[in-house]
Amino acid sequence: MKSEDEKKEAPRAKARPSKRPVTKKEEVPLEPSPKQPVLDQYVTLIKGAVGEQAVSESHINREAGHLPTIVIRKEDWLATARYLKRSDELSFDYLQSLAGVDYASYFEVVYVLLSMSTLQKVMIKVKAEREEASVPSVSDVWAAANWNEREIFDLFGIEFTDHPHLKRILLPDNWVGYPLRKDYEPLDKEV
Amino acid sequence: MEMNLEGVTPFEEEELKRNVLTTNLDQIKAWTRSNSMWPLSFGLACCAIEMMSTGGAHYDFDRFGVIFRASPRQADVMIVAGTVTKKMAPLLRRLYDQMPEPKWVIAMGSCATAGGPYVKSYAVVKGVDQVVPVDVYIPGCPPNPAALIYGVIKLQEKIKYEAKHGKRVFHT
Amino acid sequence: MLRTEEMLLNVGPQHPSTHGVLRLVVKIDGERIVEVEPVIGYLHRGTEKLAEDLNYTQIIPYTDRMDYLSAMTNNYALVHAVEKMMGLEIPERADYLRVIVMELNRIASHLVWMGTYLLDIGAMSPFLYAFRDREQILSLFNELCGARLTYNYMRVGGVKWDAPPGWIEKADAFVDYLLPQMDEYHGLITGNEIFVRRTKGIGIVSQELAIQYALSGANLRVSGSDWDLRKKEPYSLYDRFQFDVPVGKNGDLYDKYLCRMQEIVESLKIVKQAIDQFPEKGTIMGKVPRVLRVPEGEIYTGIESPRGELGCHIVSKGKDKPWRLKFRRPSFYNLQILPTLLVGESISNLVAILGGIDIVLGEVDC
Amino acid sequence: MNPVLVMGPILLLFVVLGFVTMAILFERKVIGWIQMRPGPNRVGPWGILQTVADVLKLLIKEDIIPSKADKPLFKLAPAIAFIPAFAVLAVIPFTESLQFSQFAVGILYYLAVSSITIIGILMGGWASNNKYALLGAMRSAAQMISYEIPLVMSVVGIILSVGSLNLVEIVEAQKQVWFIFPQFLGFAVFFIASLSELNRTPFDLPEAESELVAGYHVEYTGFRFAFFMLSEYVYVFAMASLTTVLFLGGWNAPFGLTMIPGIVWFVLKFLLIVFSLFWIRATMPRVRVDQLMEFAWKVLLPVALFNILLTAVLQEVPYLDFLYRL
Repeated sequence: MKSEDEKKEAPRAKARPSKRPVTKKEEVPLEPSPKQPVLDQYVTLIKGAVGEQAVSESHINREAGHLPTIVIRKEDWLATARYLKRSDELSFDYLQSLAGVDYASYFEVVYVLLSMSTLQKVMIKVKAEREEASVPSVSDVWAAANWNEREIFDLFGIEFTDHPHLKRILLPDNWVGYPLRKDYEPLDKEV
Repeated sequence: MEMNLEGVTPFEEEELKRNVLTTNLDQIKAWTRSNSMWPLSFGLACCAIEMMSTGGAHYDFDRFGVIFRASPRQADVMIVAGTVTKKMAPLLRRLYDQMPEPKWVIAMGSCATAGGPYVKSYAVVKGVDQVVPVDVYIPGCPPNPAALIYGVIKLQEKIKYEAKHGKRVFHT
Repeated sequence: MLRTEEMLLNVGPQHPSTHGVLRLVVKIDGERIVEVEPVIGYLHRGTEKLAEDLNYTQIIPYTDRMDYLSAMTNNYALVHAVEKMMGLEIPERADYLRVIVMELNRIASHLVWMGTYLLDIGAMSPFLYAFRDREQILSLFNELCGARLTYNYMRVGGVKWDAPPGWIEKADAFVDYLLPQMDEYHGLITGNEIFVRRTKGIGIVSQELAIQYALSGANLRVSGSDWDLRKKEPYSLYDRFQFDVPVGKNGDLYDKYLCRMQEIVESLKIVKQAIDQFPEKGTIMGKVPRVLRVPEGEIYTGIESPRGELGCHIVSKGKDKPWRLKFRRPSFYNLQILPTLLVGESISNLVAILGGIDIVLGEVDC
Repeated sequence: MNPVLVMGPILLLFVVLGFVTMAILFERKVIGWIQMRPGPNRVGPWGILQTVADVLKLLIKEDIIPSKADKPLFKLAPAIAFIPAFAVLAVIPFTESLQFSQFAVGILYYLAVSSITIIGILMGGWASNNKYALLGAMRSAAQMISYEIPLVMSVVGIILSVGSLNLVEIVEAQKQVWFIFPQFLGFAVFFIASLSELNRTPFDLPEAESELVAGYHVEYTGFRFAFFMLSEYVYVFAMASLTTVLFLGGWNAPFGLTMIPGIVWFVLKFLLIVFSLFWIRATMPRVRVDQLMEFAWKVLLPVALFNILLTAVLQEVPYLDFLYRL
């Protein structure tokens, strides 16, 4: 288990822009974060419940107070979501935040889940490709996700499959284009 | 009420002199209209909160005979307080059309005047005068309640000025 | 049986008691509501798109205009997220000023809620009394940062203006004035028989439903769970003050009213303690580089705004402009539960329940 | 036709119109005073001309009739709402000499004519083809009908003790003791029911600003709206004067101070009732529709019936009968 995380740790460090090689050296003896065992426990539980291939990546987000972050594959995100909510030792029943991010080459939907009983937090990311992006909707798992998914669809154009009422929520219905995309061209440039 | 005095024959001149009373009648009409301005409570954003505190005890709009009416049918002036978005513009136009005729519009705050801080935004109409003819612009983001009262008094003066001189104050 | 048809009523964007431009498409049968579909977005100004090409100091005025009833907590949400990402240290005096100013803003926001809520239920006078007390808070803010509503007061690493001499004493005098004033409000409203009959046992939210819809703030605490971010995830100096979190038992509108009035008293306690521990000297701005280069990474932090948990989700690529800035807006979440609450209610209850959720449309549409 | 018969009503019309302008201003001043703000004081000296400006502005406003509205009904509704409000004043005795008709069935006439206004409001609400107006009209119809009955029942106690429906005799009977003391239950029910007849807070459901935007007169502009407002305040005049006549002893001076003329006493009591109407409007919240109905049928009506029973029983009791057999 340890080596696998080291391998994961390394590629993430390399992804950092190389123009600051100087800082990279002292950063290597990074002491493992206190939440590392918690992250490992989540990863093993999810893999056990849903399937080996569900978790594609997991790391500790140090700036956000050592928040364990897990990237889940799009195909079995719905099953993972149900498991996260219904399993008793995890029981993430409070969807704290749901955000869409456009990384220019791919979309990412970020869920921050909180468990009211164990007061544990986890950040789940689901990647979706750029053209006709689609992510399974979790509005029947957490009712709070309903409007948020509609907002992400409205501003990013990410389709949420079998969402009960997927329609534009903030922009007028006859609006063309998805404003929060990086390549969005407004019709009236500062008219 | 446009009265161009050049093409008036001497006979009509006499006529005009005799009905001096009508001009005072205009002034009486202007006096009534300016002293009982019933705004349509059309609060959109932060300026609406300042409009509410103008109606509050400290600044008290009621001194000027201003009662907030909820229905456009009974309103004389529409105070557009806040950012007018593209989704809201057609509704604003419909409300303006529902108001009975001697009606005025006060664009309160820099958002209503010309888009304000959201001038670069994709969803905002840059200035309410693209939708309805505006009589008084009140700068500020949000304008102080005293500024709103000053704007209403300016509108009152405008109504009286238009009645006294027959010429319309600049109005596209 | 007499064939009755349902009527589609538009509680339109321009309506005295929708607290802004919210449109409810209501299907009613006589006076009973069959189904409600809220239509929002009439105030969507695209703040998140604008934020992507502004640096962090320039975004702060936009956060004021999101939840214009408590602009200080909005400023703090953004500034707190950036400071946590950069691991900055805030000088003591600045942090105390921030807590005092945020709690005063919470009181002002609850006073506005109470005033407009009573106006929806039909009583005209409490609105005027609430705005009279709020004017005093606004004049305090006017003296501190020059604005009544949109303060633009906090900066990354500290605050912009130091408290002018005598300001702390004035804030102290205001706290001593408002505490006994709350009894007058209770005398005016709480005992009123008609108000109690209009609000007790209406719009009940069970704890399970509240968590399911991720409500936050008074809406969640009314149904029994004591989730208050100032206690559960203490930020700034909140772990130094003793205050308790009012929790409601049966989640109806009357409990929401009592909870928010008690929250005003709790905030007064916090301001009192903060003023007593206020450091005399001290800088108000930490060591912050000229150009704020936030290190690459992602963060989500939530703070307790008067309406609930106000979160700020920043994705940064190491430049001084955020790659993506998303606000978790409590009113957006709280409004989501309205259709389920309103089924079977009457029009008068629609107005009362909508007022009870305490939404601000600038925050819902962001 | 002797001139008094003709000039009297016209003079009364001007007195009532004068009262209405002053009442609207008085109400805004009283509510302003309760809410710690000055109220209109900019228009005339101390704001006296404020209502004149309001009414005049409404008269010269554009008169919009919605295209899909039912035009004849739309035009007729304000008239039908206003006429009974003014016709009702014929029967109110202001002093011994100053009265217009010696109706034998004064109270019955008053209550019968005053319920015609409901038809006007219903027509107004229905004709303006607006959902809010329809809701407001339905509510006001239900409210006024269900409060008519306690209103009538509460007055039966007085009729029992006086033995006649004539308002002048009722006032004469209150020489020693006013009816407010022996008939206090009747007074309470009457006052609450009159509040609801006038559509005033806490029963102002038909034109509840916060719920129905402006109730049944949503679509009315200009002088038609002025008519509705006028009829509302003329009713305040009529209801307050009826309460004075029935329960506060019309022009009878309290404790025998008869050197001050009767009309002064009448006006003082009348203003006391008007002030309390405005005072209640500034402080009370609004009742919900079903609570309103329930309150009328389950509380006011039984209390009124009990009051009648009480009056009938106490008339027989030897010591108390001087109170109840006037």
